[in-house]
Amino acid sequence: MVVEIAGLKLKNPVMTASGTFGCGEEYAGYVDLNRLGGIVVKGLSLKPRLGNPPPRIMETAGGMLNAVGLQNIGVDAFIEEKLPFLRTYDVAVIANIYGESCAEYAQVARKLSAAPGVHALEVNVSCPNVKKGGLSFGADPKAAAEVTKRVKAETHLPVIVKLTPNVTDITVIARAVEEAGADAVSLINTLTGMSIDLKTRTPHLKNITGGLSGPAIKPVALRMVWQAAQKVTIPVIGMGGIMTAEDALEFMVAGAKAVQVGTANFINPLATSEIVQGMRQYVKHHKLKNITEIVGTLKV
Amino acid sequence: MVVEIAGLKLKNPVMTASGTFGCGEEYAGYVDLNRLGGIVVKGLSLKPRLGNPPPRIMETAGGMLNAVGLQNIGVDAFIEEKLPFLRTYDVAVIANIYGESCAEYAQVARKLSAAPGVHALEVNVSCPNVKKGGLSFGADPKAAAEVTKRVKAETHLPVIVKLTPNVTDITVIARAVEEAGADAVSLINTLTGMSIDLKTRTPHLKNITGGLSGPAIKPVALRMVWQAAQKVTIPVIGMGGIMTAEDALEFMVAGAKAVQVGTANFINPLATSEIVQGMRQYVKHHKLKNITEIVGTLKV
Amino acid sequence: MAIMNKQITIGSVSGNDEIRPGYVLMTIHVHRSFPEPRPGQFVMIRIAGLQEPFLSRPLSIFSFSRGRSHGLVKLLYRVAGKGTQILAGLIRGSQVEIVGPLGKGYTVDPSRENRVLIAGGIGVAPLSLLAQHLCRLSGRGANPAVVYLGAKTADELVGLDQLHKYCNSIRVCTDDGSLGEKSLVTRTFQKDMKKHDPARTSIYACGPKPMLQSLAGILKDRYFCQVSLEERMACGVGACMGCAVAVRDENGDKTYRRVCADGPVFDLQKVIWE
Amino acid sequence: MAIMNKQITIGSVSGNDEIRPGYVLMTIHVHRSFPEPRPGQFVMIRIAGLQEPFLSRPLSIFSFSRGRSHGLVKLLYRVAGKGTQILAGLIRGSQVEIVGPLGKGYTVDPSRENRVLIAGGIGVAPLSLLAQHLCRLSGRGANPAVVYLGAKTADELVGLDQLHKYCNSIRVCTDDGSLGEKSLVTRTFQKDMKKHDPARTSIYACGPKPMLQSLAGILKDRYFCQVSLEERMACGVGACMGCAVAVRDENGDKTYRRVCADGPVFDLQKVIWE
Ligand SMILES: Cc1cc2nc3c(=O)[nH]c(=O)nc-3n(C[C@H](O)[C@H](O)[C@H](O)COP(=O)(O)OP(=O)(O)OC[C@H]3O[C@@H](n4cnc5c(N)ncnc54)[C@H](O)[C@@H]3O)c2cc1C
Ligand SMILES: Cc1cc2nc3c(=O)[nH]c(=O)nc-3n(C[C@H](O)[C@H](O)[C@H](O)COP(=O)(O)OP(=O)(O)OC[C@H]3O[C@@H](n4cnc5c(N)ncnc54)[C@H](O)[C@@H]3O)c2cc1C
Ligand SMILES: Cc1cc2nc3c(=O)[nH]c(=O)nc-3n(C[C@H](O)[C@H](O)[C@H](O)COP(=O)(O)O)c2cc1C
Ligand SMILES: Cc1cc2nc3c(=O)[nH]c(=O)nc-3n(C[C@H](O)[C@H](O)[C@H](O)COP(=O)(O)O)c2cc1C
Ligand code: FES
Ligand code: FES
Repeated sequence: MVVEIAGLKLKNPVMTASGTFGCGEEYAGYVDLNRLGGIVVKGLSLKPRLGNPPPRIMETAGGMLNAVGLQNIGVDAFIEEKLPFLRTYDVAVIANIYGESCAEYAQVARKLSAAPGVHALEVNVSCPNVKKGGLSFGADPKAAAEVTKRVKAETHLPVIVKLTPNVTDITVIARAVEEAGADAVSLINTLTGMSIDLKTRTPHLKNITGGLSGPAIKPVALRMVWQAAQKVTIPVIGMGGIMTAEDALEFMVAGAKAVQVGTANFINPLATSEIVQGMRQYVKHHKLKNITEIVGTLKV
Repeated sequence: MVVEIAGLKLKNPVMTASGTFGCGEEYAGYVDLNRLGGIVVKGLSLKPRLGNPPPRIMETAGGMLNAVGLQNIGVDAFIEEKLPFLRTYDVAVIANIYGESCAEYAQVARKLSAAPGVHALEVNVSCPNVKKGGLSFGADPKAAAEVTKRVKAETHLPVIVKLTPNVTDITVIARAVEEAGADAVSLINTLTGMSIDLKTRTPHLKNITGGLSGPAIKPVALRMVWQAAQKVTIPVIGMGGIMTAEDALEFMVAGAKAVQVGTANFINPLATSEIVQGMRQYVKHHKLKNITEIVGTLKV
Repeated sequence: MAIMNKQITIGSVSGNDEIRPGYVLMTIHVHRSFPEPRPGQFVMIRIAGLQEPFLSRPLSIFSFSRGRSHGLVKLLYRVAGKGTQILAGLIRGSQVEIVGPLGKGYTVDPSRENRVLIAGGIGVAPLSLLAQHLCRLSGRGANPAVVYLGAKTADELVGLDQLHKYCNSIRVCTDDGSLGEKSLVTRTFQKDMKKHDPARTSIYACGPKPMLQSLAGILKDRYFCQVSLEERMACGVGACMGCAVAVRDENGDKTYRRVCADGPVFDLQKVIWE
Repeated sequence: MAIMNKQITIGSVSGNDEIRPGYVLMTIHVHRSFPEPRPGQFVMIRIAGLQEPFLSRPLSIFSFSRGRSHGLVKLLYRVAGKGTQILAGLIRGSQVEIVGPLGKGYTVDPSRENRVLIAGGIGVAPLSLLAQHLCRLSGRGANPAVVYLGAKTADELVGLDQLHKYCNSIRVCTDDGSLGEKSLVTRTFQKDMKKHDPARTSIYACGPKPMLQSLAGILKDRYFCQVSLEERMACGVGACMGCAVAVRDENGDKTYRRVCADGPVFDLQKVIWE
């Protein structure tokens, strides 16, 4: 089930989604990390970030909102404290990075590129609190392309750009970052949503709005993956509400070369390994040479 | 619980959402239509429309996709065959209209304005199959404003413009149609999504993509209603996943002066009347003079 | 003004047994005021208080009886996917919400006394209620209908016991010959066709699309045949336009009808197979 | 490399009884290999095969016992909202999925022999297991802890029976005086405080935020008190950063800790009440 994403070999197409699997430690008791295609660690910034005040999460129908606010220990502490653990495994490690400016993205990318045991970078351009104006990097094709270029200039690692679904046409952004040199795109990040406590007439999340994830967003994610896959030639990594091997395979049929599993981990700590297993069964049952045979085979 | 939307008096803030309640007949056995705030009938076009080939709907987590394709009997047949039934009730009737061009929107509006028993128009500018390019009217502020102006010019009735959520910033469109003369905006229409049958590797919907509705989209809808309500001065009508009186009240707290109930009708034919009843209890319990007191009272 | 006479019924599951691998018979206690269903009508069923599965599922009424204290609705269903799987997991005492009976059902023309029921697989469900109904109409001891009952294998041939209560002329066949004749049910019927005088015969069919389609080819417009169709449904009451099926209208033009409200029973010759 | 020793447990509900209006005791049969929980630990529980409620719910382990053939996990919970409502609707025989025991739980310092348990409302749940544990540690007949148990009303005072099995020194109070002393549990404790030598005393508390906050004010930094906190949780295992609580770190600076993995038990004096 090996897949190659921009020169990066994954044992199988199943990765963990950033922010939902910590740095692997918390789930290592449940899942054999060596059996995963890749581990995308949680978003790393230049300096440690405290994150948003609680409450940070809220359940919704078929999903959840989160406004963790990228709480993380910072890129230096990650390299020192978390990477050694990940290096004890034979699994692709993808660092998800975030910056408040292009320069910060570049700095984080540089540091990680020098660290042994990081195999690719995933650039999160879908963050609400960035320097310029109201629009986030990810909603503006020019800004997204600019970030991509800056990160590419700092690293020899494959660069995956992670796109936001909160846009009118995701293919415009996907093409912009492809032209800027991205080696792959991953989508979707969370849909911006909100939840209200009627009793107190306050938002459930201290941050007011949060990111919607889980099966609720799967139809939107599938649609965007399908749209993007038709417009770019670089690999597309699909995610959004994947709970089962069937879900993952649907994303591949829509055009994703690999997938990421996020919120499902919370519902079922064994989700990733069950998905890998289910995919393996599918390959066997359909007598495929490689799972990649189904990528983009949707008949329309 | 009377609310006024652009001169249109509703007995209460609870309307049915277009396309989910037919022209009232199907639910009249379950719900006393006289107790509703308003009935938004299903989308009407100039000529009868056959609609899309089946399958047209698919269940998703906490929601559903539909690609009905605006099957309707056309505005003339509506006036002749459906309006007389609606006129036997004492309830606000809002005609949802759709055109393939600005001229068609105008024509449909003109016909309905001359028909006794239509109390307002809701202009659906979120349709995928329109004349101009790839972008629908609703995703382009200029086109949305143009449609609004043309419809306003044809009618004395209050004009509600119904917005699509498939945009980067819904407030831009909301302001554009406000400036063009809209008397109110209603949001959200469905999110574009997709669903795949893994066995056949075909989309579940013949139309490939469809509109996502139901509780799954409620967080996105609430967020957009809250955003729009802060940017326009005309009334905002909120919808998207409302299943209960609590849901409806949350939309009002977020800034909606009235609400529409869509997919919930399918799950529970009594949904609208239970929501009206629940609102009434809320008013009583909180000793409100009018339900409108809670509109836009979200503390952030 | 329409009369507000329609309700949602809360039922209590008193049995939910896998009678064959993948086939479940659910018995539901309902209030005794539950309206008498016409054969071919269906209910929209969901688990009370839950939104998973999100949409209610349409299931034909397989049998109905009314006692002193309550009514008994029986549904016979095949575990086809997620929704029916969750339904199949309900244990005794679980509460379900039912909307119905819905749809138009089969019509019985008294002048066509030769009644033929053709059922494929789980298509037996609505035809069982019809058999019960015809049995009642024609009085004790009479043979109200000739039944052709087919399925892929013996394991998937369900509903035979129930039918035997009402009919003694039942031709059974399976695709693999594991029970009855080894034949498609449409073929078995075809071989018998001459026995059925078109003018005196009313045919009632339900089954998978390919079976109905082949039946349409066999019957042409010589026989009057009512078929019960299936489509994915959201509302079940005719409001959402989700359950469209292509049929020919009075002028022979293609149009879409709602399986839930205009059907689920249609004149076979009017159906357009897309 | 971490040892893969963590599993998901499928349990069968053998009891789910409303012991008081709005308070439910759930008994779950689990495999006998279910790990021995430490007092203060919790489980993430969900209905097997369902995605509603979507997130699992954290519930403290109220009691645990291991028989020959199976283990028995008891959970005592208040119907607080939608999720617990659905749980409360489970009937005997329903299947649940459990992840746990999770979290760090209370630590018992053998040198502090005077143990004080302060519970407000449903906060009694984790303290019950602690009482059971202390009872076992201190041997038969001993009085392992002094308990202060408070609730709004007699109706909401739950868990007393269970506590009586392990402790004979229990002070009961209610806000409205409908049972025991009419007082807040923190006030009742405060009046007794002199009896408890700070150097020899270990305090264990669980209850609503205002209670814990007032307790923090009463105890200052003179007593060592472990509190069990609650926050909304998604993963329960430390991965999502959703269950943040503000605490002071070693340098006295504000930081966020995960209730699930760094807690749920924290040093009361370190907690920052935002
Ligand atoms: C009027 C009517 C009466 C019916 N009566 C019965 C009955 O008595 N017994 C019975 O077993 N089934 C009956 N069905 C079919 C039954 O509704 C579907 O099998 C069921 O809804 C599938 O739900 P699911 O979630 O288990 O499957 P899904 O996972 O939704 O789908 C599994 C498969 O079934 C197909 N399917 C889904 N929904 C329908 C549908 N509404 N109609 C046809 N195919 C569908 C899907 O395309 C897919 O191939 C009836 C359908 C209709 C419209
Ligand atoms: C470690 C831990 C152990 C717990 N042990 C118990 C227990 O033994 N018995 C018991 O009755 N409850 C316990 N709780 C609280 C319990 O988890 C919540 O009451 C429950 O999750 C609420 O779910 P709901 O859907 O019914 O309510 P919701 O509708 O989600 O919320 C109802 C109210 O409860 C609050 N709430 C929701 N989730 C939590 C939460 N995780 N913690 C605190 N408040 C919350 C909401 O803000 C709201 O005010 C524990 C919580 C934690 C974190
Ligand atoms: C709690 C939480 C934290 C997340 N943190 C990050 C993050 O740090 N960086 C990032 O790019 N995406 C982050 N995401 C988004 C996920 O990686 C993923 O794109 C999204 O959740 C959709 O996938 P899912 O539905 O499978 O969860 C986070 C999601 C959740 C639920
Ligand atoms: C089956 C179906 C048909 C719909 N048809 C229309 C339509 O004709 N015109 C329109 O403006 N919106 C239409 N909508 C959108 C709804 O009016 C509403 O905006 C959307 O479903 C979100 O609300 P809900 O989640 O409460 O359903 C339709 C929705 C559904 C589910
Ligand atoms: S299911 Fe809604 S119209 Fe038939
Ligand atoms: S609940 Fe996920 S970190 Fe605590």
